[in-house]
Formats: sequence, structure tokens, C-alpha cells
Amino acid sequence: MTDTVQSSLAETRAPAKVDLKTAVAKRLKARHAAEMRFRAYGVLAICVAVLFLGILLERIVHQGYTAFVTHSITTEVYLDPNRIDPTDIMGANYDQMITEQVMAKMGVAEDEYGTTSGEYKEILSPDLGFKALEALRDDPKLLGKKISLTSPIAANADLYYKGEISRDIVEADRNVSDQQMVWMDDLKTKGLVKGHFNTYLFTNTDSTQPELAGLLGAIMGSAMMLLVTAALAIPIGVGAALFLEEFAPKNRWTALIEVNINNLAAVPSIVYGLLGLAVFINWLGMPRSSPLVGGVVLALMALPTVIIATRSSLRAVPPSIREAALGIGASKTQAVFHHVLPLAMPGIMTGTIISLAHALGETAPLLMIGMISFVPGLPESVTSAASVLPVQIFIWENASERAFHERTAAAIIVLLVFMIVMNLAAILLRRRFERRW
Amino acid sequence: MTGYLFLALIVFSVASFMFGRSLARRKAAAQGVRAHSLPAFSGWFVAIWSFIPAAVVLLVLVIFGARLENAIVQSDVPAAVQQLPELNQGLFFQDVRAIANGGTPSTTVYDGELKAAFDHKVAQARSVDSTINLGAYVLTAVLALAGGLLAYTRISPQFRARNSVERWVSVFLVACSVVAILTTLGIILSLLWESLRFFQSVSPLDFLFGTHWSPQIAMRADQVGSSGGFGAVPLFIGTFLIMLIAMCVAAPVGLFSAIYLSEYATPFMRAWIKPVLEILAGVPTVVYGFFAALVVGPSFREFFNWLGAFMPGTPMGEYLMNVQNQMALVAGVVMGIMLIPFVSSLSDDIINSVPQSLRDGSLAMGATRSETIKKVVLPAALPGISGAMLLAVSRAIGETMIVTMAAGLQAKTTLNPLDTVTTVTVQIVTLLTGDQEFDSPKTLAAFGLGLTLFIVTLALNLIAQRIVQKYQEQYD
Amino acid sequence: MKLYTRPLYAPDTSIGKPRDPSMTTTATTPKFVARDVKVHYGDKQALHGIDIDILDKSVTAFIGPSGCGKSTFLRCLNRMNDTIPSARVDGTILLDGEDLNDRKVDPVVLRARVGMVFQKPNPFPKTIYENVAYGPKIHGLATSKEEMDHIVESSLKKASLWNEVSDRLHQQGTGLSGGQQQRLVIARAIAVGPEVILMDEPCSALDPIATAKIEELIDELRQQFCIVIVTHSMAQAARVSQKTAFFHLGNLVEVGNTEDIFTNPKDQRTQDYITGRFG
Amino acid sequence: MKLYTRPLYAPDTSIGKPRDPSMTTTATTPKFVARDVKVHYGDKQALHGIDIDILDKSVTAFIGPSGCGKSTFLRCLNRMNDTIPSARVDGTILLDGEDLNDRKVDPVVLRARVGMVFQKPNPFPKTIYENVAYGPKIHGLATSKEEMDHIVESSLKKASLWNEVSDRLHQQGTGLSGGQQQRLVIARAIAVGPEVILMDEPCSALDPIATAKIEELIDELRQQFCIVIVTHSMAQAARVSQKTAFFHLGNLVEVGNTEDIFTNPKDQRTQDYITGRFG
Amino acid sequence: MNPHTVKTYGEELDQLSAEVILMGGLAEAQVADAVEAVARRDVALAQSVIQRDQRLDELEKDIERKAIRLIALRQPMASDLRKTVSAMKIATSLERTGDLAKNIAKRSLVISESEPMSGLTRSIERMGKLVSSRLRDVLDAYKGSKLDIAQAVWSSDTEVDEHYNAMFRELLTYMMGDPRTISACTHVLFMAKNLERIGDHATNMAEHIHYEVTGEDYMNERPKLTTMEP
Amino acid sequence: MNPHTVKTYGEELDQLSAEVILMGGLAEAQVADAVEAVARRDVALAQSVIQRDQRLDELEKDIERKAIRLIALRQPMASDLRKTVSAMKIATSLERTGDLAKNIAKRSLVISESEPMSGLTRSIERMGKLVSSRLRDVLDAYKGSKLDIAQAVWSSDTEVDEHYNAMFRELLTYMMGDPRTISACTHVLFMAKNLERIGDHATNMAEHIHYEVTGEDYMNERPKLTTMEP
Repeated sequence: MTDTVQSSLAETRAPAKVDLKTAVAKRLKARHAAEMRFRAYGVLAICVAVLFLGILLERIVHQGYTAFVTHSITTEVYLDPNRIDPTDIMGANYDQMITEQVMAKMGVAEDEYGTTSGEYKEILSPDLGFKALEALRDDPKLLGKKISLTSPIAANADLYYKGEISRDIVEADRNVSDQQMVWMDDLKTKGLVKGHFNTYLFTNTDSTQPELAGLLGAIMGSAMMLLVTAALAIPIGVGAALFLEEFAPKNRWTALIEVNINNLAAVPSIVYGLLGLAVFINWLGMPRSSPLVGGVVLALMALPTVIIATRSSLRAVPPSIREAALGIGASKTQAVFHHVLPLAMPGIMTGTIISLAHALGETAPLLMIGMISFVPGLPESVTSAASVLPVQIFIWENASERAFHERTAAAIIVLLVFMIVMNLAAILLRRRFERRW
Repeated sequence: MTGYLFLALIVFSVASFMFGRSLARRKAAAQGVRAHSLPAFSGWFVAIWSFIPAAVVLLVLVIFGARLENAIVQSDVPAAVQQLPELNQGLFFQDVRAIANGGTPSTTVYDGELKAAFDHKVAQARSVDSTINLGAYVLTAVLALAGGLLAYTRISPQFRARNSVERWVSVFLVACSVVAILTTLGIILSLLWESLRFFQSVSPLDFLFGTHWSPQIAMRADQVGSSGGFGAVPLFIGTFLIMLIAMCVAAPVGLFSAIYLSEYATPFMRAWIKPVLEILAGVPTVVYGFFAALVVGPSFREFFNWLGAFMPGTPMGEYLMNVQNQMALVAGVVMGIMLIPFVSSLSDDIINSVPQSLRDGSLAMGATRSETIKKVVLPAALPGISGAMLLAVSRAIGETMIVTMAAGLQAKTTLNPLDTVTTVTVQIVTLLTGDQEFDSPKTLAAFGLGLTLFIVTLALNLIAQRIVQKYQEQYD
Repeated sequence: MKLYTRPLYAPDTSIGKPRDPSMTTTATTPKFVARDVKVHYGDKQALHGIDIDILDKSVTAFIGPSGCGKSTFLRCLNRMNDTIPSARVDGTILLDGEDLNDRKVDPVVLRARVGMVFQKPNPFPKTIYENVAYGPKIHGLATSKEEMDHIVESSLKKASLWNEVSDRLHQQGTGLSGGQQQRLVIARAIAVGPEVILMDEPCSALDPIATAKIEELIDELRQQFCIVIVTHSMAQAARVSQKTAFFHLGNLVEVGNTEDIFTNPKDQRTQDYITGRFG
Repeated sequence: MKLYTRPLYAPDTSIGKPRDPSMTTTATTPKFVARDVKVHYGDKQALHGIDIDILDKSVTAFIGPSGCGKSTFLRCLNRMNDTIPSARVDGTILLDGEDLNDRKVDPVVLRARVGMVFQKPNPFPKTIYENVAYGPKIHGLATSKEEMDHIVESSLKKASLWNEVSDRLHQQGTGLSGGQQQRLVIARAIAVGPEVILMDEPCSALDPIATAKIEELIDELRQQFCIVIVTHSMAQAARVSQKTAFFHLGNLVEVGNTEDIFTNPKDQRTQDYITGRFG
Repeated sequence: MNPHTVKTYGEELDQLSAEVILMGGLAEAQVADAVEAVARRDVALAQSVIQRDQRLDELEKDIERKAIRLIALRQPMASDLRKTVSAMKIATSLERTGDLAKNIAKRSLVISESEPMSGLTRSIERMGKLVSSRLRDVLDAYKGSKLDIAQAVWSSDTEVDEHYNAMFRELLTYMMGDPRTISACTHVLFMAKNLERIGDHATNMAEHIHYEVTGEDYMNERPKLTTMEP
Repeated sequence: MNPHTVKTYGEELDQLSAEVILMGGLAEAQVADAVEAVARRDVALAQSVIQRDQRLDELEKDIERKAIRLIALRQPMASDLRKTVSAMKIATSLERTGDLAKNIAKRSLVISESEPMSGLTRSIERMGKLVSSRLRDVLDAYKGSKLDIAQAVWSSDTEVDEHYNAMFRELLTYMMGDPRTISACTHVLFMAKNLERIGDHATNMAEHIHYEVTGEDYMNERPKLTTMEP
């Protein structure tokens, strides 16, 4: 019976010659195996991506967290009238004076001043001298009095305290001599040197001295630049997107603008740097290294992204909303500004924040417009020279002092925190207002 | 001063708005009709006419005032100054501007005839400046008043204020989109202009097909064949090599994560992994550069050195023992990591735009998920994905910071990933961040490279966008 | 005596005012008179010369196979085709004797007089109140909160929605069911005080129950408005309309009393379509 | 003698083969027997215990207001609910006596036996030929090009599409008209040689003419397949089905001969729904 | 039963029923008046019955038109469809009833010219009353969808038949007794036949009502006297 | 006319018409056979006519059921709707025709027991032929949707009426002449009346055909002899 059924079934299928039973059975197993494999690739890819991020963050935190702790020295300084000429307070060698006083306090033999004070001075920071001078300049009456000064210790000393310079290394290979190590231990045990949170990193501007170098200038510069960028990119970008998406007739010109904008979005950022250099600095004569130029260049760079993000969120607003408004007699402009734009706003904000965050981290074009120079002070206005966070990172990364390396990583952490906060804001905004049509 | 004037203008415009609106209301009430436009539109109409013409004048003053002043001051150059070398003439006028406008002049000391000329010019500059400013201010005030008044008189219930205001809105929007065009024009013109100057000294053929790149040497005029140093082929090869390595990392990882996320992951997983990828995408390139230079570079070097130690004596072993931090592989891999979220989010979008109904259709026929993906979703998304890949390639080519920090400066014609190579973008950065004069072939070479870069990425983008657009039209 | 016809160009003194019933057109004067209306989309001709009179205070249904031009013609009646850049409209369409396509006519004013309801319910993602109040607001129909409240309430009542939403006027309009949304959209159109309501397949996204309610509403609104409805359901046209127009390939094949069209159409094409013999 | 019931778990030898008519179930043996089927989506219960027998070689229509659970139940019949993570199905559904939800049942094999057609035509963006050949290819039903050609041709013929597309088999399936696309999708489902075809509002995206053609096709396919169709058009259910099941609020209110349901329903709720008296 | 979601639809259906009821009332009156005209030899009444028949014809046409319109425009289903169809059928029956009444009236004109035949006319009157009451009953059943009344009417058709058969025999005797009355008697015979037909129509209507209410097919076999006396 | 897109629908409509035509053929045969039974005093034929009437009743019910089913399931429109409704109405007329034929057959059984009345039966035969041909014509008109034939049938109703009137007078004379024949004659009279009624039904059917084809309402006033001889 079974045989006849099988044969009759076989006959109904025109050219069937293979044994379908085994064919399907074989295939089914292989198909499920293929399914599992395919799935595994996906999991693997995700793991790789997450792993990379993990390593990246771990390495940076690992390198940078030490920079958030620093050591500073607090000492009484006698502003010795013998060594300071009241008529020329600038001319005195404060460093030498303070070093000698510290050495005296620590009981280093006086006869060694001449030979060892240079080495001892390397432990202390020149900041002590600056501070003494500053105090005297503010109040000349302090001359001959004792004042208490606190200042970060020299970078190498700091590294030593944090255990990053170990005694195991051959003396010649490290920046700290055995003698200095003894002194430093002494300073620490005497309580002159204390470890604490590195506020200098946030209150100081850039400096050639790693222990004095801070990010305040760069943060201010970045803030100013971002402000300029936002002020230009958002209105212009949203306006252009509105025009293209809502008002423009669909013709060759608007198609050209569209292609053009999509291209601009993918133009390498360094080309924007070249544009800024050639047009804003060389042709329009705007001030080099200024947040203004940087902001304008970044605004131009962010513009296409803002336009594209705006357009896509405008497009996500269903045409039925526009029709609805037009259908009850709203004008095109009213329909757009009363309904479409408000509905697209969360999307626009998300896109804008992300592109601003991107601009915040952008480095290459800023190098082109001369933002690589050393700027010790705070920028006074958008037209004065300034540094910005990413460039600061780049500069520090290139610096030779080892202490700058941890500060680079610390600066990166600061930058990343800003970026993550911005991105998170964007993500939250999207989650909060996400609307499915 | 300009700032205050601007502020005053804004206040005036706000007042105009109020006046216009109330007038429209009163007129409509008096005539007992409903006006064509809401009163607010009349207000806007008056405000716009008060503001825009005046603001345009102010803006022109801000941008071109200084140039105009210069042109006037420099239109007649005193005889004493004419005798100065050309460079010093420029400096002279720079100092005049600095003194007149309250800046820091150079340390040059002018005396005698020059001193007189200098003082004269300073005085002239000051008067020109104040004249221009005064003129502009007066013009601004007049325009604001006249515009506002004129608009004010036109208000009536019959007046189509809304249409008029809306026209202004469109003008503003058009202006915004013109900025995008101007940007492109600016890029093309500035790159072309400077490149042309570069190609006056270096032949384009030598630049494009020359295999020797050493712009530093070319700096010195006494070197033989200064143009021989500008052969960019090694840069192109280096760029290509790094791009290739980057894509080898980014394409599979990015694509498969996108597939997994959009097809397999539970909503919960998506909610966690997507932000992770977004963070990866948000990390600035300078951070990747740091990562490459300080983490990946050394560990790769150690790895290869360790590997080399297993085959002592062989040339291979020798080579591996001597591998340096800065190699193409490091820059490529890190760039690949950077591109993973880029590739994955683009692919994710594209895979998601394949309608669910296609998946349902395939699943309902008894296909497994992976069969559905491989045979229906991916083929449908293929054009879009290849477009995305091209965009990633373009981004890899244009990426600067990673390669600047991790690839090296040595222009080598090699495809060995363990070798150090340099790229177009690295060279642009190095050429332009020195303290060179702005007219040397060395700095201009950067623009030549920039132009090449621009053209290549432009071509890639155009193709990619074409593909993606075609693809998206399919499912609209 | 032409006070009841509101001018299509500014200034408009009567939008939103209930029309004086004694002055309205009689049911026999056509509200719309279309003559030789042709529409091109780019190179493609969508309508080949439509002549039709549409009566006030009645429901006129446009039926016909997909792509026959019925929606296109509907969109001519309030110039919604203006929003499609490639569209070109020729011929004359008179609304109460005035040519819609006259350059002096402001489409915004026109559309306040000729409201439109679309296929998919499209309430604004705002509250129910704001949805209905939007039209009166942009046209400046209410000078006080009380007036606006009144307009909103009466519009919702006319759209038979008041009882269902009066206790949640300040909830989102998009939270309503499909049928309620469509009635909200109708209320929104009514709030501007239109004379004509165009409906483009208003029930195609709704289930039979919601459809029945909308049909019931249409039947009630017919007392006050000129209603034109495009539908691809012949049964619906049969149920709600007094006049039916059959479009085919961009032509108006036949127009007549609905009863006649469905029991005894004159044109063979109509007959074939109605009895399901096409294609 | 139970040879005609194909095992639901692999290996399945008969997918794609036309069943020997002499061996098929008689019209009185139910193809599906569902007992106490409950479905939850998350916390929400969508079906409250459905009992129904579905006959082979006939068209069974599921009707009812939106959200009544008719589509949900349809998707239970080929376990498409598996693709929705939050869905939970309880109760038993027997297909030729075997429980669908048995863990041994491979949904891949099940879905090859129980084909499905969706609301919107969803041809793959491939050629017409590839669309139809897709199923046979993944299931390995053809060993040669000739065999595949044969399957494609006969499937297209069964779907009444062969005459319209035989000269353009290698053009994109997405280039066809809506109605043709839907028939292509049906051909694609047929190509795997299913026993059952589920249709989820297959005409709701189509115009009346295309709808009529699909209905005509359904009527023809009934000779060979067990067809279950969800529709929100009562008229359509009346036209195409032999059995009609009325769902309401997740319950199966009434099931019976279509003629009886539409001329003399037993349940008051059915009566109210059918005559348009709901809500 | 719920009201229809679409009010007009419900109204149209109700109107159809109302018109059938109106028509039924008219038909009933026609029958009663015709019989009375016979009994009272009232020419004027007979004339008015003849004239009024026009109205019934119009009503039937109207009901039919409306029913077809309803089917075409509303696609009635289930009970609504049955209501529509039975309205149409009942209207046809009523129109026939009216015709038969008119015929009686016409014949009353003829026999009013001949000798009065009080016995016969009394018989006609009695039969007329019976038929009228059956008509009234069936209309009541229609109005209130009362199945029991319809059932009663349907099963009591034999009564009328018996009456008719009795009259037939009576008439034969009469005619044979006095051949001069043959002409008049044939008219009376036809009158009786007509009344019998009206009774049949009442039974038919009862069947329609049964169908309308239950949806069940017509009841099996009508209880008809299977006499050779037709 | 195009075929229906949905084949089954078209088939169902065609089937409905076919059944009506079948029924028409049967009814026509019934009439012819009944008349022949009268003429030939053929008891067996009469019996068979009586028996076969059952079939017509069934067919009518079937057509009606099918028509209602069609309306419920297919929602016919325009010509299809008219076709459905007129099929239902024509079936009713045909069923009545069948009833009348049965009645003739029954009566033929009665008169076959009495003396043959060759003159009268010939008249009946002639009238029967006439009515049969009208019936045939109207069914031809239905089959081919031929308006002209329907029109012809409709306007020639007077002919049958004249025949009937003539027979009525003849019968009266006959009865008065020989009162013994009264019983038989009344039967013949009813036969003639029945044939006249069948003629009326043919006219009705012609009206239905006209409506089905043109969609126009029934023609104005039926050309009826307004004689007092009813």
C-alpha cells in the first residue's frame, strides 16, 4: 500500500527523481545549523564592538585617573628683604630664595645650597615663586614678613608620590634622582606635601609646567566656540532644511542643493579647515586661533548634519498633518511653523545636539586655523586666541613630559564626560519624545 | 557701538510690532470687518520692515567696514612710504590700523618723514573710520524709521499682511539654504585658487604620479629638483592601505552588529547596545588617536616583537623584532573601530527600511530567520549597504587625527601593514602647522592635497548617495 | 443680495459666521460648477475635461476604479493640487459663481470655505480642544475664550463627538479610536464654518462600525453643508449619497441620482463597474 | 491509512507535491481542530478560548470588528505569533490531528504546509520568477532548472497570473500592479505546495476590480486548498466563503454556513453586527 | 433590537413596514366595503371601492420600488433583508387582495341590477366577515411580528374553504332551481371564489410573516381541503 | 455584456435565469396538458398535471431561496439586481400559473364525469392554445431579453379577455338552456376564468421582463377591457 502511494505521489510531480524525503531531512538539519552559525556571527560582532569600547575606556581611565589627584606643598615663606629689592620686586630670584628656605626647614645642610639647591628646586614648582611675587605685588607691605604659600609640587615629584616612578628603575633612566627621592620622602613625612584632588586641572589654564597646566582655558575656549557654532548652525540649518523640505519646488536647483548638502556632510573635516584658513583668515582677515573662526568653521561643518537631521525629522512628520492644516485653511507657513516644526523639534534637537557634540570633539580643522598654538591665559572674547579641549589633548599628547600623558588622558576623560552628557541628553530626548506614526 | 545700535534696532522692531498689531486691530474694528490677516501679521510686517534693511546695512558695515577703510587709507600712499620695501609698506599700514583702532602695533619705530606720514595716516584712518561709522549709523536709523513708517501706512484690513510676511519668511529660508551652496563654492574656490598657485610651481602630473614625497627638502631652494619632492603617490598608497585595513575591521563587525541588532536582538538588548555603539560613535577622533598612539601602537609592537622572537635568525623574525609603534596596521585597526558604529548605524537604518512585510512573507513560507536575512533582507538592502560602505570608505580616507597621531610621517610606497606609512591628511596637517611662509610651495602643497582629497571623497559620496537614494526610493 | 456668497479674496467678513439660512442658495442652484476641468501631473494627463454641477445641501459621491481621477478632481475643489508642484489645472470651477482658480483667489481663504477630510484620520498631536480650536484661531474667528469654547463645543456636537469627549477635551486627540479621530477631524473642519466639506475616502481606514457612524454623521451634515465624498466602496456611495458620479480613466462617465446609478445606470461602463464586470 | 497526514516534524517528504485527490481528507474531516485557544499579548488577553473546526477544501472567513481577535487567531494557525516576543498561545490546535504547538513541531515545516498571504502585497524585490522560486529553493524542492521552471509555471497558473506575466518573468515583481502583486504572493505561497492558505485581509489594499479578481482566485483555489481568510468586509466574507466565523471581543460568537450567517444568524451579536446595529 | 447605527437606514426600513401596514389597512377596508356593497346593494360604495383600488396599486408599486432601492443602496442583511423581501411579497398579496375586492365590487354592481338574493348575499356577507377578520389578524401579526397569530391564521384556512364549498353547493342548487338567476349567481359564485382567494392570500401573508420573523423556510404543507370542489 | 469578474457570481445569476426558464417550460406544459386533458377528457393526463404541480412549487421556493441568497451574499446591483428581483417575481407568477393549470386539471376530472360538451371544450381548447402561446412568447422574451416580444404579449392581453367574455356569455346561454349542465358549466366557467388569469400572469411577466431589461418602471396602464363582464 505504502509503495503504491509513494509511486503515485512521485508520478504526480513531473520530473522528480531525487528522494525528497532524505533531501529535505538533510537540508533541514543544515538549515538550522546555518541559522545558529549566522546568529553566532552577530553576537560575536556585537561583542567585538563592545569589547573595543571597553578596552578604550579602560585604558583611558587607567591612564588618566591619576591626574585627578595631585600633591601640593604648603610652606611658610619669609619674604626676605635682603634678597628682594623693594624697588624692583620683579628682579628677585624667588625660586632660589624659597628653595633655600625649604631646604633649611628640612634640615638640608646649608653648605650644600650651592650645589644641591638646583636639584632641590626641581622638586618644587616655580609656582611658589610666582605666588610669592604676586602676593608682594598685591601688598608691598608684606616685604619682610612670613606668608604661607601652597602650590602644586613639580610634576615628576607628583609622579613619584603617586608611585609611578619606582625606585627599581635605574637612576639614569628616570627623571628623579635617588637624592630627590630621599628629600621627597622627607617632605611627605614632615607633612609639607599633601595629596588631594587636583583642582588645578580645572582652575588653571595651559602651562608649560605640567603641574600647573589646567583645562580651564580649553573648556572656556570650547564653550565659546560651541556657542558660536550653535548660534550659526542651528538657525541656518533649520531654516535651510525647512526650505528644502517644505517650501522648495522640486526642481533641478533644489536637487542640486540637496546633493550638495549630502556631499558637504561627507566632506572630510580637514577640508573645512582648509576653507577656514583660506577664506576666513587669509581673505577676510579674521583673527587666527580665535573661537570665532573656529566656531564659524565648525558651524559650516555641522550645518549639513543639522540640515539632514532636521530634514529627516521633518520628513518623519506625516504629510497628513500638513494636509490637515492646509485643509482647514492654514497657509503653508502656518502649517509648517504651527505643526510640522514643533512635531519635528525633538528630532531636530537630538540631531543638533549630536552634531554639536561632534563639533566639540573635532580637532583637525582647528589645527588648520592655527588653534595649535600655546595659549596660556583665558580667552577674553570670541576674537582672541584660545585653545579648545580636543586640541589641548592633541598638544599635550605630543608633549614630552611624562606628566602630560596622564593629563592628556584626564583631559580626554573630561572631554568624554562632556560628550557623553550631550549624547545622553540626545538619547533621552529621543526616548522621551519618540513618536511612532 | 555697533552692538548697542543692534540692540536698539531690536527694541525698535519690537515696538514696531506692537504698533503695527494694534493699528491693524483698531482699523478692522473701525471698519467692522474681519481683516484678511490676523493682526499679529501686520505687526510682523512692520517689524520686518523696520529691522531687515537696517540690519543688512549694519552687517555690511561689520564685514566690509574695515576693508573699505583700508582701501581708502591705502588709496594714496605717501611718498615716504612708497620708498619702503613692499613688505614694510604692509607693516606700516598694519600699524596705522592698530593705532587708529586701538590694537597693539608692531615694535617698528617710525621717525622723521615716516613719522609725519604715519601720524597723518592715523588721523586719516580715524576720520575715515568715524565717517564710515557715522554714515552707517545714520543710514541704519533712517532705514529703520523709513521702513517702519512705510510699512505702518500700508496696514489696513484689506492688506494681505500674512502673505507679505510669509514671503519674507521664504526669503530667509532661501538665504539659509544658499549658505550651503556658498560653503561648497567656498571650498572649491579656495582649494582651487591655492592649488593653482601650487601647480604653477609643481606640475600636476608630477604631483599626481610622482613617487617621491619630501616637502621638507623642497623648502630649501638650494636643493636639486625642488619639484621632485612633491610626488603624492606614496601618500595615496598609504591612505589606501589604512583605509583597506579599517574597512576590513569595520565592514564585517559593523554589518553583523547591525544585522544582529535589527533582526535578532530583543528590544531590551537593543535598548542597551545601541547607546553603547552611539558612545563609540561619539568618541572624538583625537581620543582614538591617543588610544592608537599610546595603547594600540605599543601593544601591537610588543606582540609582533614577541612573535619575532619565535623565529630568530630568519629575515621574518628580524623584521618583526624591529617593528615600530607607528605602523599602518595600528592606524587602520583603530580607524576600523571608529568606523564600526558608523557602518552599523547606517546599515541598521537601511536594514530597518526593508519593510517588515517582506520578512513576514519569507518567514510565513517556512524560511528560517537567517535564510530570510540572507536571501530577502540583505539582497533588498544590498544597494543601500554598499552605499553605506562607500560612505565609510570616504570617511576613512578623510580621517585625520588617528593617522596624524598613529600612522607616522614617512612617505613610503608600501602595502606592508606593519610598515609605517603616511597619508594625505597627515601631510596636510604637518605642512600647515609649521611656521612657514604662506606662499611657499610647501604650504600650498597642502591645498593641492586637500583638493585631491576633496575630489576623491566627493566622487565616492556622489556614487554612494546615488546608490542609497535609489535604494530608498524603492521603499517609499 | 449677493451677501451670502463670501468673496474668495480679501477681506473676508464672514468666515465662521453661521450663514443666514434665508439667504443661502437653494438646493437647485449648484454650489460648484465645473467646466472642462483638465489636470496634468507633469506630462501625464489625469483628467480629460470634467463637466459637473455639484448641488448644495446634499452628498455627492465620486466613484470609480483606482487612478480614475476622482481624488484628483476632489482636490481641485479646494485647490489642494496647488501643493503638488507638478500639477497643472485647466478649465473653470466656479464656487458660488466665482472662479476658484482666479489669481486673485487666496487658496487659504478658499480652503476655509471648502474644508477637507482625508483618508487616514489625521488629528494634530494636540489635545482635542486644540485640534478643533486651531482653525478658528488662525482665522481669528473667536475674540474670547468663551467664544472659542462655544465654537469647539458646537463643532464637536455637530460631529456627534461631544458626548464621547466632553469630559476629556484636554486629552490628546491621537488617543481616540480611529472612528472618533475621523469625527474629530470632521469637527475640526466644521469649526471654521465651511460651506463645503470634501471627504477623500474618509472610511477606508476604519472598521465597519466606525464606518457606519461616519456615514450616519455624513447623512446628518448634509442638512447644512455641501458634501462631496470620494469612495472606493460602491456600497458606501450607495448608502450615503444623493448624487453619484462615476469616473473612469480620467473622464466623468456618468452622473445622476444615486438611486438611478445603482439600479439603472445609463452608461455601459458604469453598469459594468457597478455590477463588477470590469477588467 | 493515515498516509495523507504529513508529519509536522521533519523529515517531511511531501511539501510541494500536489496531493493525490483520492487520498485527501474528505470535506467533513476538519483540517484544523482548535480547542480552547487563548492568546495573551503581554498582560492583555486577546483571545478567550476559541473552539472551532475548519474544513478542508473550503473557504472559511473570519469576520468581526477591529480588535476582535480574528487576525490573532489566524496567526495561531501557522505560529506566526512566534515572531512576536510578547505573545503567549495556550490551548490546542490540531492540524490533521497533530498539535501545532507541540515542541517537536518545527515552525519551518509547519509554515511550509500552512502558507500565508498578508494585507499588503509583499513581493520580494526580486524578479517574478525568483519570487515564486524562493520557497521551493529554500526547501530544496527542485533539483533542476526544469523542475523549478515547472513549479514556477504551475504556481503562477494556479494563481491566474501566468497569462499576464509569462512574457516578463524576469522583471521585478514589485513592478506589478497591486492586484497582480497580491496574486504573485499567492503564487509564491502555492509554490511550496501548502495544504492551507491563510489570508489576512488580502484585499484591503486593493481597489474593487483587483479585489474581484482575488476573490475569483480564492474561489478557484478552494478546490485544492483549505483557505482561511480574515476580512473586515462582510460583503467579501459573504461572497467568497462557505463558512463564516464571527469574532467579538476575543470570543468566537458564532460559526456556520455563510448563507445562514448572512440570512439568519443565530446569535443576537452576530445579527447586530451583520445588520449594522453595533455600538 | 438595537436601533441601526445609520438612522436613515432604520427609518427607511420602518417606513417600508409602515407602508405595508397602511396598505393592509386599505386592503382590509376594501374587502369589507366590497362585501358591504354586495350586502347593501350599495352602488356608490361599490363605485368607491373600484376607484380606491388605484391607491393600492400605487402603494404596491411604491413599496416594491422602495424595497428594490433599499436592496440596491443599503445591502440589507439577515433580518433586514427578510423584512424587505417579505414586505415586497406581502404588498403583492395585498394588491391582489385589493384587485379581488375590486372585482367583488364590480360584480356587486352587476347583481345590484338583478333581483336581490338575500340568502346568498348573507352567505357572502358572512364569508366576507370571516375573510376580513383573517386579514385583520394577519396584519396584526405583521405589525407586532406575532408568530402565534400568523400561525393561527395559517392553520385556519380550511374554514374559509369550507364556507366556499358550502356556498358553491348552495349556488348550484339556486341556479338549478331558477335558471333566470344563473347570470347573477355566477357573479355571486365568483365573489365567493374571490373571497376564498383572499383567504388564500391571507394564508400566504402568514407564511411570509413566519419567514420574516424566523428566517425559516415556509411551513411544510398548507392545510388545504383536498376537495374536488375547488 | 462582459462576463462577471467573479465567475461564480455570474454562474449563480445564470443559474437563476435558467431555473426560471425551466420553470416557465414546465408551467407552459402544465397549461397545455391541462387544456388537453379537458379537451380529451384524459383523466390520466389530468392526474399527472395535478401531480406535477408539486415540482413547480418546489422550483418557485428554490428560485426564491436562491434569489435571496444572491442578494445576501453578492449584493447585486443595477441589471443584476433587477434580474434577481424579476426572477423571483416571475417565479411567483409561474407558480400561480401552475396552480391555475392544476385547478383546470382538477376541474377536468370533475367534468369528465359529466356529459361531454364539445362546443365548450373546444372553446376552452382554443383559449388554452392562445394562453399557452402567450406564455411561450413571454418565456421567449425572458430567455432572450427581447423587449419587443414582451411588449407584444403585454399589449395583446385584450385578446384573451375577449375570448373569456365570449365564453362567459356562451356558458350562460348554455346553462340557461340546460340547467343540468350548470354544475359542469360552472367548472368550465372557472376553467375559462383560470385561463384568463394565466393570461394576466403572462402580462405581468411581460411587465417584469420590461423592468428587468430597461430598469424603467412598469408601463403605465395595462390595456384591460373595461367591461363589466369580469
